Amino acid sequence: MSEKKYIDIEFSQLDSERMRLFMGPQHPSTHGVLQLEVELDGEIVTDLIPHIGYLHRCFEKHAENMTYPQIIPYIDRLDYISSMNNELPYVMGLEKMLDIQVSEKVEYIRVIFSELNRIANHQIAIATFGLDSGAFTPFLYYFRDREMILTIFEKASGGRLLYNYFWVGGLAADVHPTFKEDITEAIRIIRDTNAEILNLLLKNKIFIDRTANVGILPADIAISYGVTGPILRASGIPLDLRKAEPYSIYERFDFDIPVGNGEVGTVGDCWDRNIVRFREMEESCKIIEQALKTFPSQGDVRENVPKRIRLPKGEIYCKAENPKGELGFYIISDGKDKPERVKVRAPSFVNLSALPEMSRGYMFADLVMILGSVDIVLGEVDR
Amino acid sequence: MKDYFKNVWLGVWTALIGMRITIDHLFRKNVTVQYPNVHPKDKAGWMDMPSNARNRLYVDMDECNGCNSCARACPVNCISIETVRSVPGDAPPPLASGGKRNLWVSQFEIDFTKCCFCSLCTEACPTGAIVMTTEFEYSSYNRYDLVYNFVKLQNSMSDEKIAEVKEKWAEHQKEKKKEAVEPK
Amino acid sequence: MEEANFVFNMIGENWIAFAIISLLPMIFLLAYALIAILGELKISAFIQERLGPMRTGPWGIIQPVAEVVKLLQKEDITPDSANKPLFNLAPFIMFAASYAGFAVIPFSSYFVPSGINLGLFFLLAVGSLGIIGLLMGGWASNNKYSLLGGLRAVAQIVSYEIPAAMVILTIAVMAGSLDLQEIIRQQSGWFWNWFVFGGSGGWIKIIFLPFSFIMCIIYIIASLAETNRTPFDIPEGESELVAGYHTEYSGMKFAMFFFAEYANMFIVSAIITIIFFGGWNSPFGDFMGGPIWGVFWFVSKAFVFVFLQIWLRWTLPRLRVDQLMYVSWKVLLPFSFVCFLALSLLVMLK
Amino acid sequence: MKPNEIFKELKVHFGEEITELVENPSSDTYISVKPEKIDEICRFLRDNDAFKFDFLTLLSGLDLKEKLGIVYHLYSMELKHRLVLKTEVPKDSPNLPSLVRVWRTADWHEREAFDMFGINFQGHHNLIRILCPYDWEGYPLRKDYKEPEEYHGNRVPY
Repeated sequence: MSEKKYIDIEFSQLDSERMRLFMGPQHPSTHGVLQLEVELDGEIVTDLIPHIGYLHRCFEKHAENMTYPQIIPYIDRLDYISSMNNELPYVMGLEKMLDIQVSEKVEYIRVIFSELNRIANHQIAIATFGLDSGAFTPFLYYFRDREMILTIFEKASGGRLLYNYFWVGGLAADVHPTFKEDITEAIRIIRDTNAEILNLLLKNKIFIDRTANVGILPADIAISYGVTGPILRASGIPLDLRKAEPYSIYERFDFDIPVGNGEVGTVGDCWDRNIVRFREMEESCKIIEQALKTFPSQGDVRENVPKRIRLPKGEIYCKAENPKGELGFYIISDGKDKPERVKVRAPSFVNLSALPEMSRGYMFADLVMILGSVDIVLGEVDR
Repeated sequence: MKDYFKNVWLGVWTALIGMRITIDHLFRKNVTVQYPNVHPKDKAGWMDMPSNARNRLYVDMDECNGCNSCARACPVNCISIETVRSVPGDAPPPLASGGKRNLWVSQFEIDFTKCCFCSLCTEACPTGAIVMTTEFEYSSYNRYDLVYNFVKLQNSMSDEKIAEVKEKWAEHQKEKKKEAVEPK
Repeated sequence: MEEANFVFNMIGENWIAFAIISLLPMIFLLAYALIAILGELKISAFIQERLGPMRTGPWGIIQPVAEVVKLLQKEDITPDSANKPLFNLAPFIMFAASYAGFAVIPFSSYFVPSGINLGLFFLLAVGSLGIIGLLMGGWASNNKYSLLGGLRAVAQIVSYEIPAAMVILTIAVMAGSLDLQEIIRQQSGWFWNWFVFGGSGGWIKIIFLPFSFIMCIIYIIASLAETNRTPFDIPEGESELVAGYHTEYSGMKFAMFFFAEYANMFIVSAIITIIFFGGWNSPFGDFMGGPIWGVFWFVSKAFVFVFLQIWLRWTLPRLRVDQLMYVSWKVLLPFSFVCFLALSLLVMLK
Repeated sequence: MKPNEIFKELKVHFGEEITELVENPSSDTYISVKPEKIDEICRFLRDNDAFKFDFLTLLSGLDLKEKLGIVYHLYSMELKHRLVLKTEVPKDSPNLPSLVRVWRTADWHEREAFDMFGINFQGHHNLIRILCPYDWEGYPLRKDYKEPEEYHGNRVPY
């Protein structure tokens, strides 16, 4: 265990009454309807109890009464800022069970769009994190860029936020003709902005002071909590399902897994989590560029879409590397056109469960930063 | 001691770097689109609304054959269709595209407060009667105004006509029953 | 020395003159607040590549008026369990404290509401009065967020008084006076006579120029903290404390807090202008000099610093409570001590 | 390591506790175990150098009509292999040992399984509802669950 920096003897010797502060569900920096019951000793967080479920929409119960294609719009709404990524493991799992081989073009579009959505997600994550730290301006720069990505998605799928684009066996529609040029332009602007944000926010001394050595999550505890995604990688463990168990066509592309190495503080602190996200955006750009180079423009994206989906009896756990971590669907089929059970392994849910461990002993203002660095979406936590 | 001065220097220097970036942006072109004045559908450019954008649904009642596929495909059950079967010899007019119709569609309601704009209904439709449009400005003060009955809206069947076909079908049923009970 | 007040010169020393004199800063303050609010909205918007308010009037220039009207119309809510007398009193104390500061601000060589010869001292004393309003508002709201905000505000402002006082002390030593008009007069001539460049004097001041420059930066930083602006806005710290000490305030009482914050911004900018940038002096010797131009120079110099505050706010993130204290006690204070010694040496050498 | 090898190894150590290895071409292979000593089995799987299952990916409850099922998806970060463990408890006494002391992530997963299925994880330090309100009645994901008419005066099916 690493040492907690801000519990000093002076503080613990002052015998003061503890204050119970209810933070949320309506609070500017709980990123949604999350309620945190915080026990404060002065400004030090001594205990923390998250109360979740304010956005519980019974996804798993709904899924039991839906046909397989009808579930996809609901899956979009789990983690509503990276919908493309959400759809990917679900359709891949069903394709595996149905033994459908999707065409090359579909795979390429899926990879490109997942990576674009990963960029969009990380942009929001860093932007809102900046907002939590009091820096308003990077937020709007990132949102300006995210609009471009959303426009590309809208041109392809028709939806701006919730796409229903990846279908079992293919895609809902073919990409628009200017697809390649749009993405090339978007990547150029994304890189420009990233260079600016690095200087404006991530390398700012005040920002480093606020985030370095704060909310440290050591690797062993991170594993024990089942944390995945950028948070786990920030703790120094290079686990990325795209490399560890390559799905789709990820093994064709050359990219690195950024890990936290404690450049300005300790491994696994808030700054590391952000820099990992930041560097992942660059890796995603690299993947997209490679994919665009070999992109097969011929082919029908809907040729393998089955008219009616009826799964064989059985069960499957399908997973993919979401921007927030490992998103898994445990689908059990009893041979009907509706699933027997769909259980979601929501990365935000698991990551949030490590929050009390991360934030105990830090200051109240740090709690906001730690929560921001976990990058939760309550739609996914509560399902 | 060295660290101390380095930190102080970094604090000032990175703040200055940030200030240079923001002052640079102060004189750049703004990206805001003045929405009601500049409509996304009119604005030709990078951020305009594509023609395949999924917004309010539209149903062409001249094309709808009342097959209920869209209602079954809908994940949120926002479409409710009522049909009346036609008696022999009194078939509804054929589809605008030429197909035959056997059902009078007496009610075609879409509840846009529920609609999730997933476009599954348009995929399920065999005749292409239900389509997504780019129309998105249809908010209203009363949520019952968002329940669209396309039969009424397009006046494809008047109330009298609905009553008439319903009566005809009921009579037809009665006759059938009679025939079934007392075969000649 | 002439009586530095044109109102007295015009209509003599009677109560009408006093009333006019005490109202003139108020009129200025109202006009300034509207400009500053619009400036904040527009500058933040342009920095973020937005347009800002565009609907009220051409380019949204009457947006601040609309906001004031909106705040006036809003229901004035007092929480049930708040301590009502204190809760209602707090915004008035806050505003009174910042308005009191205007009493000694010399807008021109011929206009200062109250030409006392302890101007600097008065500003320092009155500037600390606002804390009482903050703490009162935070505590009386009976809200945990407000309480935290109020306590943070007190700790912060009390701490930052000290480096600020050190800077002011240095100026007192350099000018040999606490009278603001006198301090400004000593900086007349070209801009290199300003105290930020070591004050008037021979070439020897080149050695001390860095020290006075650092002093100026120290005061700018400390003044940001005293007005609770980013990066020192932890009493409001909206990401953790919702709105800090004024969480429970609404309507006109909130407007008073808001107004007081903007008034404070002007006061600290005015102090920076007076003690470091030559007050109403023209930067170019006699070019555009004189009492009327003096108002122009004074106000435009002060506005540069108001702009600086707004600019910093939309650039930097917020510090944490302990880091804020660190900056005050371990960075600003030692630096100001060193600079104080160095500049005192300069005075001796001169 | 393949599931069948793990199955063999487990059979050696736990004998009767490990019931069967279910292999199905169209779905994932899983090992069926008895619920009584699930914590010991999991601890063994975590600590044994041949398995090193340090990562509980997913814990899900199931409704199997007569019984309730609990499925554990394990993953080894070092050896990069996965394993599915399945166990069943009767519906009227759904008790089994908690895994909180093996993997801390089991905390919230078990609370969710308790919330949705009413599975009682013995030894869990804080087994309360997590997604539903704390005073909700019934276990919503059971197949025989009936929606309540109202909750605190609000009609439930809107």
